[in-house]
Amino acid sequence: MRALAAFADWPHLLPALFLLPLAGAALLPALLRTRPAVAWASALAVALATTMLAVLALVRLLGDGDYGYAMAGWAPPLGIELRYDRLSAITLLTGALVSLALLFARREMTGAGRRQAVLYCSLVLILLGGMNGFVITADLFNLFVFMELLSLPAYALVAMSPARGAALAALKYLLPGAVSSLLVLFGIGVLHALTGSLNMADVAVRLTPGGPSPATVLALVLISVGLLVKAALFPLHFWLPDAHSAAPGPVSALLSGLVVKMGVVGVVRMFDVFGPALGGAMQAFENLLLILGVLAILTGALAALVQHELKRMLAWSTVANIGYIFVGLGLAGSAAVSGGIAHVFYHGLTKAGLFLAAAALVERTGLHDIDDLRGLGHRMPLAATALSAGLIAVAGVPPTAGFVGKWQIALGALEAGRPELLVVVLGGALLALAYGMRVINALFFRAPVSDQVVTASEAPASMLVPSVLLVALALAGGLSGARVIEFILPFAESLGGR
Amino acid sequence: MGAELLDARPALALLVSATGAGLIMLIGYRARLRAWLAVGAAVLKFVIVWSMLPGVLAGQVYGLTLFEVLPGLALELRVDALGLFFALVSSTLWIPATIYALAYMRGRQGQRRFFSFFALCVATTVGIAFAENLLTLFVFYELLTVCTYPLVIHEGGLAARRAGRRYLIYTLSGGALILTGMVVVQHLAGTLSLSGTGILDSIDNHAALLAIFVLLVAGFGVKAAIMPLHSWLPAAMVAPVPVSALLHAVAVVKAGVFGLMRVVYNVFGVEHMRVLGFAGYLGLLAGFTILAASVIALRQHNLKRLLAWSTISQLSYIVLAISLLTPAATLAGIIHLANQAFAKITMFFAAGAIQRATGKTRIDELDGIGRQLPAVMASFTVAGLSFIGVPLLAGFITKWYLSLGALQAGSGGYMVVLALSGLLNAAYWLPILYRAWFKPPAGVAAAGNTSPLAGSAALSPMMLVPLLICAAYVLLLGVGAEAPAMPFVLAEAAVRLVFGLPGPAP
Amino acid sequence: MKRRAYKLLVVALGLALLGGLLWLPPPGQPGGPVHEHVAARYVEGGTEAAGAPNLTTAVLLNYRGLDTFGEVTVIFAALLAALAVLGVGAAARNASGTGKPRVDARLPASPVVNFIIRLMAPFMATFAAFVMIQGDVLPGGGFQGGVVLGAMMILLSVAIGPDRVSGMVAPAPLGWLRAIAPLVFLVVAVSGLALSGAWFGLSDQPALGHALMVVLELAIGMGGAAVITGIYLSLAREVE
Amino acid sequence: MLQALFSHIDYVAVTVLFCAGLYIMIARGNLLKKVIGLNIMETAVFAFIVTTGMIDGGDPPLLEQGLGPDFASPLPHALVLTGIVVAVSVTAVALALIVRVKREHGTIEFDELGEPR
Repeated sequence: MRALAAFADWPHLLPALFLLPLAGAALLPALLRTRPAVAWASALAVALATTMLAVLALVRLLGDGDYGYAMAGWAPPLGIELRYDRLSAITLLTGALVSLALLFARREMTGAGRRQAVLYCSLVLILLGGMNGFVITADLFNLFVFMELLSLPAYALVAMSPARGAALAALKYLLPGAVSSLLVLFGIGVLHALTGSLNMADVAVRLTPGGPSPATVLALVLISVGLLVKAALFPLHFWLPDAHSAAPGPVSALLSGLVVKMGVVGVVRMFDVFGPALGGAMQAFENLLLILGVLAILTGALAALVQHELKRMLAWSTVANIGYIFVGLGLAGSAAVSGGIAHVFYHGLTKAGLFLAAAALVERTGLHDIDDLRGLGHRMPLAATALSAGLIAVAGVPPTAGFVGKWQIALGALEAGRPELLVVVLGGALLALAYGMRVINALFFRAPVSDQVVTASEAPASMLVPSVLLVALALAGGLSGARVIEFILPFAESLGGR
Repeated sequence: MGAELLDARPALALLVSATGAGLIMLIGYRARLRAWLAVGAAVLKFVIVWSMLPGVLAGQVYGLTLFEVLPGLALELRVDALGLFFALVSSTLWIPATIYALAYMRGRQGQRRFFSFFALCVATTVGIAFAENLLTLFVFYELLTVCTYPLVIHEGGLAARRAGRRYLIYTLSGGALILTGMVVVQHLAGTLSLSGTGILDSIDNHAALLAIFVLLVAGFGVKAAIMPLHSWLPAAMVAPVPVSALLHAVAVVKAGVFGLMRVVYNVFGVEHMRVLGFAGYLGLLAGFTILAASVIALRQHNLKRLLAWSTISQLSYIVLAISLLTPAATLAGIIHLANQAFAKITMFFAAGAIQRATGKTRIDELDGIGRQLPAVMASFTVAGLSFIGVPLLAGFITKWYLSLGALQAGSGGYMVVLALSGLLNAAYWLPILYRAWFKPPAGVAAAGNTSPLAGSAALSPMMLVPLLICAAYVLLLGVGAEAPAMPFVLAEAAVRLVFGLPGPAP
Repeated sequence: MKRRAYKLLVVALGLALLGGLLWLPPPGQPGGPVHEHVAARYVEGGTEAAGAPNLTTAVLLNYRGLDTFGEVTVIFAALLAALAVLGVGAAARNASGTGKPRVDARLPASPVVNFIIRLMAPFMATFAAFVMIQGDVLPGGGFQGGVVLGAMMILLSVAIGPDRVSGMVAPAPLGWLRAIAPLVFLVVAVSGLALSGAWFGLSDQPALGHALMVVLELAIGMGGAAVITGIYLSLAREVE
Repeated sequence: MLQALFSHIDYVAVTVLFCAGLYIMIARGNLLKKVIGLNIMETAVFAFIVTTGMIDGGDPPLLEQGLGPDFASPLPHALVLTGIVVAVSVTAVALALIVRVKREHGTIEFDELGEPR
């Protein structure tokens, strides 16, 4: 551990979190254009190395608290500043999930998708670099650049599945995405006009004397609407079901597990920027997030209940879980906020495992419909068990991963004196259990109806290892809930200059 | 009260049957291996649980923290008198149940899955018994639902699936209610621990306390089959007999009632309950359920459905005992956990044996069954009489202390309810016994085998022996209640714990 | 009917937007926060600190080098995305052989158009070079030059056909050419560690810093041109 | 009110342009027109960012010719340059997707696309 800590003290560690994947992405098409297998292997190596860097960054945080880095040596507000705080620990999740998604895609990369392998790996690495950069930057415009850097490959990766509707789903994802990025840029422009600076902390300080002036409120509205489209919070979630179900297996795991969470991280950053200046108006914003979160839970859970396709059901489940996160953030108590942020980590883990397991089933049999997948549990026991365990984890049955966040949010609701929210938070969990059991019932306790199921064979190791590993982490994740919540609490308490 | 001793045995008891279940699922392909694994796990668990009896009787408490799930909330095991009693009952009953199931399921399909979930169920039951806080109890409570679901729909087919769906809807909704109640308790009391006698004493917010009570009682009431939350139980009769035996006597319904005990005794605490006065309504509901279930039982034709309705009424005896909040009633409630378990499992084994030997499942077909299956019917009779409350049998002990408790609580009216229920019990058990013993078997000439033992010869000893053991236990519980090694002594220790009485039982 | 609802919605949003914007300091006035705060300090250090007389280029390459690196990677990602998205269909289509023969997307270029394009091409190339190199003194810069060069290539592909234009550079070096902008930026970023002790740090001595800037400008220009042309060609070849 | 409107005339123009782009994006069914609408909106935002940095009669931020007291702030220009590149990239991917939608669905009218599967 000491050696690790020594290496973690290398002052220039932070930018490497996004420079390494982006360098990998730039080199892959140049070096390995004709050798897809090597390209896949090196992309996986880069992703794993980035995860290791994330571990080192976390070790340094545990050592001496939040720390920053001035790019090009220019101190803020002149230059761009990076800041690694407790929320940035999500870089651990991004590195790990991207590596597992790449591992999952091995068969595709060396099989039918060989021609696209190099492009696929580069785009996935750019996605990873963009996400890592987005999470650790403390500069508003840099946040916009990294947001584009992670959104662009996401649009393309959705369209990389040969399925007929994939391109249209990607376009339905791109157009609202582009408008939302534009709104964020517009908001940043307004903030720049008001304060002359782009560094988040500096902007927050210079905004405060102005108080809740209409211009500041306009900036908040523009930026938050943009970020909420990226986070797919109800009613700005309409693009998600198509995009997440049409995308290839590993990509939908990354989209639901991580990319959607970037919008959440963005909104959390905005709490610190606008918190001190808006004060009272911020309360109204939090209430709005709360109400939208509640509506998201209900629409997501109910829609998931009636879906016929497995991946579309999981996509709607993401809409519901994003609702949980924003209910946590909206309640603004330290318990609720820590629950919301813990749910960002835990849901990312669980939903990625779920989508990978679902992809293993769907891609092996070519069937999308839950009723067609009946009886598959006996033919593909490991993948089906991973999917079932994941469904139980996402529903939040204690002590699985989903439970930690929901419990803290429920407690937060009581602390905020809003017991009626309990019905929504725990009712949503019950609904999640309902649509989960529907799939488990179909997989294990119903006779097969389609012949692809009868002839199906267990998924290859490269698909099984990531899904089983993630679902196991999700089930066990709940057991480490205390440490994760204690890790997040200081960040939750200091949010929004409370 | 002995110091809290850190001991691995509670977790070991849990692990034994969990690993047993795992092994059966992985390598339990051959029947012989499966049998050895199942019975081995059962006996091993029995030994571990019983090894803790002397310690607990001496006031020792065994505890073990597994995982810190949330700040201030951990998956924790703690063996106290009440917990050990429930674990004792289920682990003792699990051995005959396993042996009986091995014989009953011979030749049926899906045995590997059946026996692994069968073992898992009792592992979770012991988990519920040893839970130190409401969260651990809830975790195992939900796991129990997930494990029993495949058993309930084991037969496959539409009826099984519909019963399974209804079972899930009821139990999972119950679970959601409990979870809600738990959050409110954590919010108000700051802890969910069940080690003390009441963690809500310092709370005076009446509305919240009522909400907690209603939520937790309704949540646990689903599995305790209190009306109107009972209708999943008769529907679950579609499951194979060993599962019904497991469901009714050992695991599921007992988990519900045990949960109620934990709520009333450890979450609220007896004094606080008396002050709040909610328990009275629970008593009324229990009384109503006792009578209504018995009346419905009168009109049942299928033997297993009759047993189901009888269970619903018997469970409410325990709920009534809980609601009276007096030492004698509590003792009656705890001891009835065992009495009802042994009597009901005997009856289920008998019903299974009759169905297996003669294919009969309806009551009006049981003419002269006594002569055909004398041993089976003898034990059925013992159990029946015990339910009616004939002295020297287990049922009588419960009724005795329950009436004593009712008097102590000053609500003598329940004496009437008990008497009425005794009559009703007689009304639906005696005709069966009369029909079995005193009526000539229908078409005996056609059957041709008039020798008394012919019928029971068709039954393998592996079904008969557990049947007789349980019937003997019903007798033993009735006669030798005061004997040292009997569960009665443990029940008294539990009562002393609940009421904080230092001396021997009342 | 739907159109009218949209009109109302857009007008309402516009008024709300304007309502907020009016509270901003009036544009064009010297005293605003935009001018006093950060902008003023760019000038303090003079050319030494900025490394380039053209302050915009100084901001782009020196003060906020990371943004420009991000931007260059985004346009590179766009090229990869276009190839990936179109590649998926093409692979299937070529493999199945059902695709119609590759129709040359060139407009039926009349001789007049061809002549004008051929005439302008060298001038456009020279102007692009000028903009790239003079980027740090006069208004201009790497990317602007790159775009002009890209435009020239696109016009050329109209005149002489996309296949001949894409044939100009062999596939192997093309991979490097397209990625030259992010790669050179990374090299400068790493060298920044050695020269000035921070990622993307252009060195403390003005001369070396200035040289690095020119290298960056050229790399961005060439890379930008290659990427723009690449995107156009991938689209042009696909349209039946 | 009118005086404020007049002094912020640049922002009024930006808002009008932005709303025009937004309307085209929402109302028009043709995917290409939607992308064009998107580009108009982007232009409006870039115009806005640049005007915030301008000073009437100020010098361009070039140190070579010596700088007067009032000069345009270089920061917005740098931001807009990056913004334009980002806008180009998104438009490129959008066009590539439209080509593929045309190939797979035969049409790029949003209403006729209906359910893709």
